[in-house]
Amino acid sequence: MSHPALQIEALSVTLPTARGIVHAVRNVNLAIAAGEMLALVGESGCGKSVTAQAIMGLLPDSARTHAHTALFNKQPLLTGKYQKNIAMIFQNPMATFNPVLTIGYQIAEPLRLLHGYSRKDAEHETVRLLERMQIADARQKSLRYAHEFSGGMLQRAAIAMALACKPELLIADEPTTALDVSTQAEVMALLTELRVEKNLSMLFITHDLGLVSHHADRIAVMYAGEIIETASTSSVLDNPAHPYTRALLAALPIRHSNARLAALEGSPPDLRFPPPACAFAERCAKAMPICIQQSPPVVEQHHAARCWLHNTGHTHE
Amino acid sequence: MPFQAWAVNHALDTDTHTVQLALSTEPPNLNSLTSTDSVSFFVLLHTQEGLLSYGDNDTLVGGVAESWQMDGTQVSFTLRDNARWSDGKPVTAQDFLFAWRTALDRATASNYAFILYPIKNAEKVHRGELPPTALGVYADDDRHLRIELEQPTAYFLSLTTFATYYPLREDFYRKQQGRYAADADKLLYNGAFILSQWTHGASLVMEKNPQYWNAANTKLNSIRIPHITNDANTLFNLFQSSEIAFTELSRETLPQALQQRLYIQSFLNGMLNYMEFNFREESPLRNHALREAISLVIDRQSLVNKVIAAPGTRPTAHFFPAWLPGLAPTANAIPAPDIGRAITALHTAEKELGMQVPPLTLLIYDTPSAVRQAEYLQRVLQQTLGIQLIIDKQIFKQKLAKLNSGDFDLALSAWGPDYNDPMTFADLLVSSNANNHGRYRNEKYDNLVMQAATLPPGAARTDTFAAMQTIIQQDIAVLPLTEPGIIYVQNRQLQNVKRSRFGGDPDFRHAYIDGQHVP
Amino acid sequence: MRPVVGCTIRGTHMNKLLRIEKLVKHFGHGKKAVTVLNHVDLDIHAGEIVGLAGESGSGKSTLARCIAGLHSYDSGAVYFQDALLPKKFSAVDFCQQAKKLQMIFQDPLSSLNPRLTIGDILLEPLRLNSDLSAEMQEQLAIQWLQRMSLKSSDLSRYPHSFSGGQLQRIGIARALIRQPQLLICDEPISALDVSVQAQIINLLKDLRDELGLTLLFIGHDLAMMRYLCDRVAVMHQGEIVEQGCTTDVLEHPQHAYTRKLVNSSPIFL
Amino acid sequence: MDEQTGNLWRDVRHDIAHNPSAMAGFILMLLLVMFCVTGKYVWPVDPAALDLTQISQPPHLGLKTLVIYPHDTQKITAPDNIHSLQLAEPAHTEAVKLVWPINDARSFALYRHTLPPSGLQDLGLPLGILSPTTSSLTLGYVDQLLLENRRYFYSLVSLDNNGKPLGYQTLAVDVAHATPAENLRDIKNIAQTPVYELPAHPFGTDKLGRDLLARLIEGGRTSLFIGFVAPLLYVLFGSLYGAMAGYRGGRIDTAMMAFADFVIALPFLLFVILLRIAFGLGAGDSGIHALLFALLLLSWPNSARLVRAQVLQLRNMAYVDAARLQGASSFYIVWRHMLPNVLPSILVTLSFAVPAAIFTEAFLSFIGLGVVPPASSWGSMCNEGLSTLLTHPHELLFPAAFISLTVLSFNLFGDGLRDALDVQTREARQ
Amino acid sequence: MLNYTLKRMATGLITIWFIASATFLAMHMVPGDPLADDKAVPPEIRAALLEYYGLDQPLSVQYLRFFNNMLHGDFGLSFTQKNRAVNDIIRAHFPVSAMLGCVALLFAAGGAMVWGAFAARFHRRWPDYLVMAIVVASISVPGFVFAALAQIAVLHINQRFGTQFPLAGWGTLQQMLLPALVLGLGTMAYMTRLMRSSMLDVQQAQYIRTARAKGLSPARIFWVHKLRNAVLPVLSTLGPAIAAITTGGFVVETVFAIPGLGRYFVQAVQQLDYTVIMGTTVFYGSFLVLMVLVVDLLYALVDPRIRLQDDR
Repeated sequence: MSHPALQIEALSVTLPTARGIVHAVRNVNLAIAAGEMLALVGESGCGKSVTAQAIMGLLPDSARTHAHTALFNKQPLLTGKYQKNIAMIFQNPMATFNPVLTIGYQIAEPLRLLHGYSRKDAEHETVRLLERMQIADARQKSLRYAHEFSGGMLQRAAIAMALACKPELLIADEPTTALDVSTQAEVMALLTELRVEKNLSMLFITHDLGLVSHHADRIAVMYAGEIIETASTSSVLDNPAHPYTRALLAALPIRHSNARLAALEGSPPDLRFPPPACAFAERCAKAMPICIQQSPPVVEQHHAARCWLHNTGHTHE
Repeated sequence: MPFQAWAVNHALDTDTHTVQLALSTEPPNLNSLTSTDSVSFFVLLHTQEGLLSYGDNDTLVGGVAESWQMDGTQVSFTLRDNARWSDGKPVTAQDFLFAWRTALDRATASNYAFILYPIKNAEKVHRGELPPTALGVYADDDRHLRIELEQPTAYFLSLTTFATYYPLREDFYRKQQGRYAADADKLLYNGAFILSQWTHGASLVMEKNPQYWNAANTKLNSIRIPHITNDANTLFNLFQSSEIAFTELSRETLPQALQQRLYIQSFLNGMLNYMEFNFREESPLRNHALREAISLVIDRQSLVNKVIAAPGTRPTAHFFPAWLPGLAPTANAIPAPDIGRAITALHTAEKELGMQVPPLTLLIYDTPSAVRQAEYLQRVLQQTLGIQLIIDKQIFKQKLAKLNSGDFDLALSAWGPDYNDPMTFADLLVSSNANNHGRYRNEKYDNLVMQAATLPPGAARTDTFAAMQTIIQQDIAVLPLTEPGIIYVQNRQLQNVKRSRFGGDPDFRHAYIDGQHVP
Repeated sequence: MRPVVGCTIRGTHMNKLLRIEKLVKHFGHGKKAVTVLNHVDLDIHAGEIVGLAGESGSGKSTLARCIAGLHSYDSGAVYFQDALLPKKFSAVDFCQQAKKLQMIFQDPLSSLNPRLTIGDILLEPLRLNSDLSAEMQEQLAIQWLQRMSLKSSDLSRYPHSFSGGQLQRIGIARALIRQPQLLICDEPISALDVSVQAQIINLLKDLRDELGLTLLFIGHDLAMMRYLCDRVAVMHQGEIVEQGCTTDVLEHPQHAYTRKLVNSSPIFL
Repeated sequence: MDEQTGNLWRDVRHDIAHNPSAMAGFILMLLLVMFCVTGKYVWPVDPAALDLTQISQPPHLGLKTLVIYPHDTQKITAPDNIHSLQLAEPAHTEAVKLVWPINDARSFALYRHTLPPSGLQDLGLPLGILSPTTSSLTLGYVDQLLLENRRYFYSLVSLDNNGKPLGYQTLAVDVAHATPAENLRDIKNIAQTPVYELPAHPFGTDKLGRDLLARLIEGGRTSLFIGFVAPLLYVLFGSLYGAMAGYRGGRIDTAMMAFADFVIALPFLLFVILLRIAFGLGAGDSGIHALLFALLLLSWPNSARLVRAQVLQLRNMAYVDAARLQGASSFYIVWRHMLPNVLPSILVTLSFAVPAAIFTEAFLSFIGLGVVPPASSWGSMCNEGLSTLLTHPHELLFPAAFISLTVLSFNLFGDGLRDALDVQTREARQ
Repeated sequence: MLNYTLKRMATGLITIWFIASATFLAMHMVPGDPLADDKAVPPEIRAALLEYYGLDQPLSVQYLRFFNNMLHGDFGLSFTQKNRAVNDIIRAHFPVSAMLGCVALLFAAGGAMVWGAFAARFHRRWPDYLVMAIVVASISVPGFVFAALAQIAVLHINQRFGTQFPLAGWGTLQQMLLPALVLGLGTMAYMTRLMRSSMLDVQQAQYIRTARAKGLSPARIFWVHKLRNAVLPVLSTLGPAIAAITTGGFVVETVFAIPGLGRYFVQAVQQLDYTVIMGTTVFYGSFLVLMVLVVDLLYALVDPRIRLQDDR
């Protein structure tokens, strides 16, 4: 891997809530190279969105963020300032757009305010972006409001808006979850095209392993606020190192197999009181005594996993 | 919307001789033929003039008429040749004739048409039994007006000061097509002032009328009325803030006025407050003893000093207020309550009625003072006689409707004089008078009133009124309670504001601003 | 439409539990009327799991609600065990239907009244129509709760304190507590996490095996359908464009729409 | 509520108990209701009892008063050999008796001031013009007009034939509080006691010397009656109406809601006034019922609309479908599934409707259409007290404070109730 | 939109008909005699007056006649303000009420926006609690008490500092401020609450996060993205607020001696001035119906999500 564009080491985020302080992100390391797509996979509540928001600086003031290193293209992150070269798209495209402003206006906003476009140029560029997003009749559509768009079209407009920020890193927070299957595919295809075209780095957040299998370069699996496994997509899918990753894969209905799905029993730990050792130990079929005593080390290698089994050289069948 | 730059905080302006006042309501009706209320009378007093007018001490002085003569049923007036309308045309005898005929036209629907009844055939013309031309009024020429009366009427001259007797010019009246007096420009003036501005509900401006025959003696150049409100606190606040030069006080604002060393004056406004009894069939108050019992427990001193507690108000036991001319001077002794006699009377009443006294209804208006009086009476009757008094508080028109239909046992009422003669009160209790809401009926009394109407002023007439007074007291026809007085504050620089018991009040026609006086 | 051929129909008999014939349903009246179901024919055999695939707005939920009696329909007929079901259900019809057919819903939270405890929710079907004693009812509720891997103490808790998977299981328990023959599952897993989806799917499969349940499974995840369903019907714009054995339909889609659907599915491996 | 839903209410209770402001509101509410309901047993003073010796008395806990024994207040006996304006008897609040010699003046004008006069134009309140009638050498005047326990300055102006002032003299008089013996019931036991301590008026008295505390207790019953009964009835009616429209749906819904919209379009205050007089008042009618009826006729549509909108929403909830599939009747669904979900907003509406109704009543008192005596209300007491705001502020302060406290308590409680009934936030808080 | 407007206007007309009929009915239920006067009216005069006002006709004829006149925009002549047409009264005094109401509403809405946003900005900190305390305090004092207190306060300021701030009256801008403040206070308190909670909601919205992600400045986010959305719920209460302010003005109009229509209405009610009561009520009713329509249209302009169709 070349020198990473995004480099985050030991990121921790705590969020105060009415019920106590939640350790939402714990000691997370992330690295994305230029033009690379990293898929951050995990189930709801595992901290993947919080990670993204921390990078973007969108967490509420009450959140405490700490990182050993947080750089993007050598610029420091987590400064509380806006990251000009990072853009983000969100899960629910309907909520992404301000309902009372036109789509075009909102796309043009960063162009005009941050990149110094004149009103006319910004309009022009907006239409161009929308057209690039395969939105027919883009000039007309740019004058419409969010509620007049379909979900898929809106998500494409949201990508256009993100592109209007002229990012080098695009964070996509479950952008396809709310969409129908066929629309999902279209949006994914579009993102991949853009990535190649603009050499965009991409942090793609999802809970759907299947979705990223064709698109992501690498996968990072998150569980209970920690990244428990990082490797290239094929490596993770073909040879998952962490029991949790394997459980996730086993829960998917696999082609040509009528075997029973392997459901994962139990529930993730309460992040107000994160377990001191392996967070997955409680649900892990292969848990060893050491798993509940000591946190497993992570060795940075091509296939890293936060698991005693993996690092001690044990192999799984 | 007009935005005027009022000189808001100048109650008086010594340079322009302007005085600022407030009115309690918008003048509802400035058509002198149909006006009935005091606010309209106030404006009319300043802007119109009748044949005669009241001078100092309620003496009659010439208005439009420069001389007059009354001889039995014949009255004649000579009009001033310099009496003019505000458009410069002279006021003629024709104008009076037209006004009076119009007032007697049923289509005009003048409530006060009856005040013209002393004129020959007036009543018949009003009823439509005779043509308008039959009215006993003759305009011999522009300056001579001759009037024939139905019968000798001692107080006829004082009637001519009344608004219904004001002149009206036919051509102007007709030009307004039924909207006469609806606005400032829909009026013609022959008085000391003209109404130069009338923003409905908001403000009025009266300016000196240069055409007025006595303009030389009108000192004020304008009377401005920038505020119309009946909120006593607001009015007093406006006075304190020097926005107005004259306002009435209430018992609540008096202590502040004293504390601020304001110039306080008092005035007995000539009215009578009394309790009416229902004499209709079935009413327990037909019983004399019951009325007596009630009359004996009411302590007028407490009522005046503690309950009403409006300074200037006096207790009274007389039906005819003492200020009226032609009454024998008597001491107005206020009877102290006599509970013992009252209880005896109550027992008599119960024996005669053959039952316990049922709960009685006291009909009142919804004014705070009336409510307080009613609450006091309720408590007194309950405590002393064990009579339950039910207070029936009604808004203006609903109270009137109930009074007229006899839907009450007792009622608190007030009567104000229309002209300067005891007849204006005496008439009230005549059995045929519609204002006799209780339907009190005493033939002897009716006869006395008929006599007094035609008698010339003198001892005989005085005795007649004394006889009426005795009958009222004996019969307890009504129970006179108080003569309401008013106290008011006036800017110390403002001089010669006259208070008047009839027609318009207060009278600013001869008021002036004493610039020398240190405020 | 392709005839059903070469398909191993799982189930006890070849008898048709539910037969839908030429069902037509419009929304709205007059000019504004929209046809949501256009002459839909569908058979469901006892014991099988039939998948109903399609995009949102294709009419699959409406079809389910028509079968359940929650919607009336304009024309056509629905037979349950050869008995014609009324077009418009009354409360009495629902009572009779309750033991035959039940439904679970997409959003587990909104399908449980937030102001009722789990106990109230589970006991509702029994209280409404059961001659069991109160004690027996509670016993049954606890049994089902345990069957759904929940604790009996959960009976007094409110829906909001449960996770999505737990709520969906409660919904299933409510639907099954009176042992209906047909369970209509209206996208029961689309709102759930992957690992929880597996739990629910396994549960449904187990229940089918244990209770001989027949399932009509509505969804858009073709991979899961392939795994779960014996037969699949694909709906598009109010019509069933293709139906047949799952493998046949998904591996050799005939209709263009089915092909598009299959191609865009991120089928794993 | 029956035992199945008891849990919800238990939780709501728990929530409110742990919400200090809601709890404060609730306790305040209880106190106010207790004040009005049980107040008259704790403070058994007759609210209608007049005491004309204690008019507009500020709050006191026992006032020393001179006891005066039966005598004629009007009578003055004075020696003939006086030289200036002086008191004929010690002055007290029942009467100040003044006498003065008649010198060469034709008449006299008597004034009363609360400040030392500074000149002829500043003598204060004119009490009257008096002329000697008999040949007596002195003239007297009895002032009984609303005397307070304080110092007054009486000024006598001598006038000539033309009414022109010749000069004036001023007498400062300290007026002691006095009560006629016949007003004091237990006076026999303390016969001939010159000084007596009057019972306390902790909130002062009103313009007729009635105990303000007793009046507030009495008036609160009217205000709270209007405040509770009117909203309860119209919210109940509105909810039923709305629930029916929403549940039935279709044309019935359209027609019913169209009618509700008509009623909403009526200008509210104008119609309250119009209806209040349209229903008229019989003798002795306090006017509460006319007001109540007017409020009912005009206020129900808002809650009807609210409930209808919610019922329409709830009708589409999956749990309602689930219940229908179980064969639940319409009644069951409404009772079991809709009511508990609609009730919170009904309750919140109610908690805000209470102060609104109290305000409407107060407002009508302001324009003279309030309750008819002897009934009173906080609103009408406010209106009465308004005029003496600066001189006797207690007459406004206390009723206004009670209205404010009521409004405040319902607002606090209503807010707390809204939070407590909001299931999502409750779960989050727990 | 045009279709919708026309349809709404049609329902509006029916509503006005309903209001007019309800008023007619209520008014003729009122006991009392509109023609009675302090000094008794002789029966012949009374008959003439009855004929003049058409009160001698049966109720159904009066109703039809009233409607016929109303359709021609004529409410007849006042009973108490002799010779003055009800139309003139409305024309002269409604602008006053409307002007006062406008200023009050501006004051209320403007104040609410500032205070609501301010409180939301400092959510659960002392400025928030302070604003909310003021809000609760100002809705718990009856309007007439507040009006009287305000006037006295100004009087004392005038006396102490020699200022000449007007206490009452109508005509200048200065005279309008105090009454408008008093009149708008309750509405402002209510709207402030609403604004605060909607601002809190908006702050949570995804599109605000998007705007931040786009790198917009906080000021721009506030003015362009937050405010417009937060104002929407406040805007939807504008209809009822207009109703409350325009018809609730007579306390203020009485205390501050303002020649507004509200005062005429109360006077008319007490005088049983039938024509003025009818005219004012129908006029106010129509005005409110119109205002609600305008507010709805305005709302649709500001919020593109609202599609103006038959759905109510």
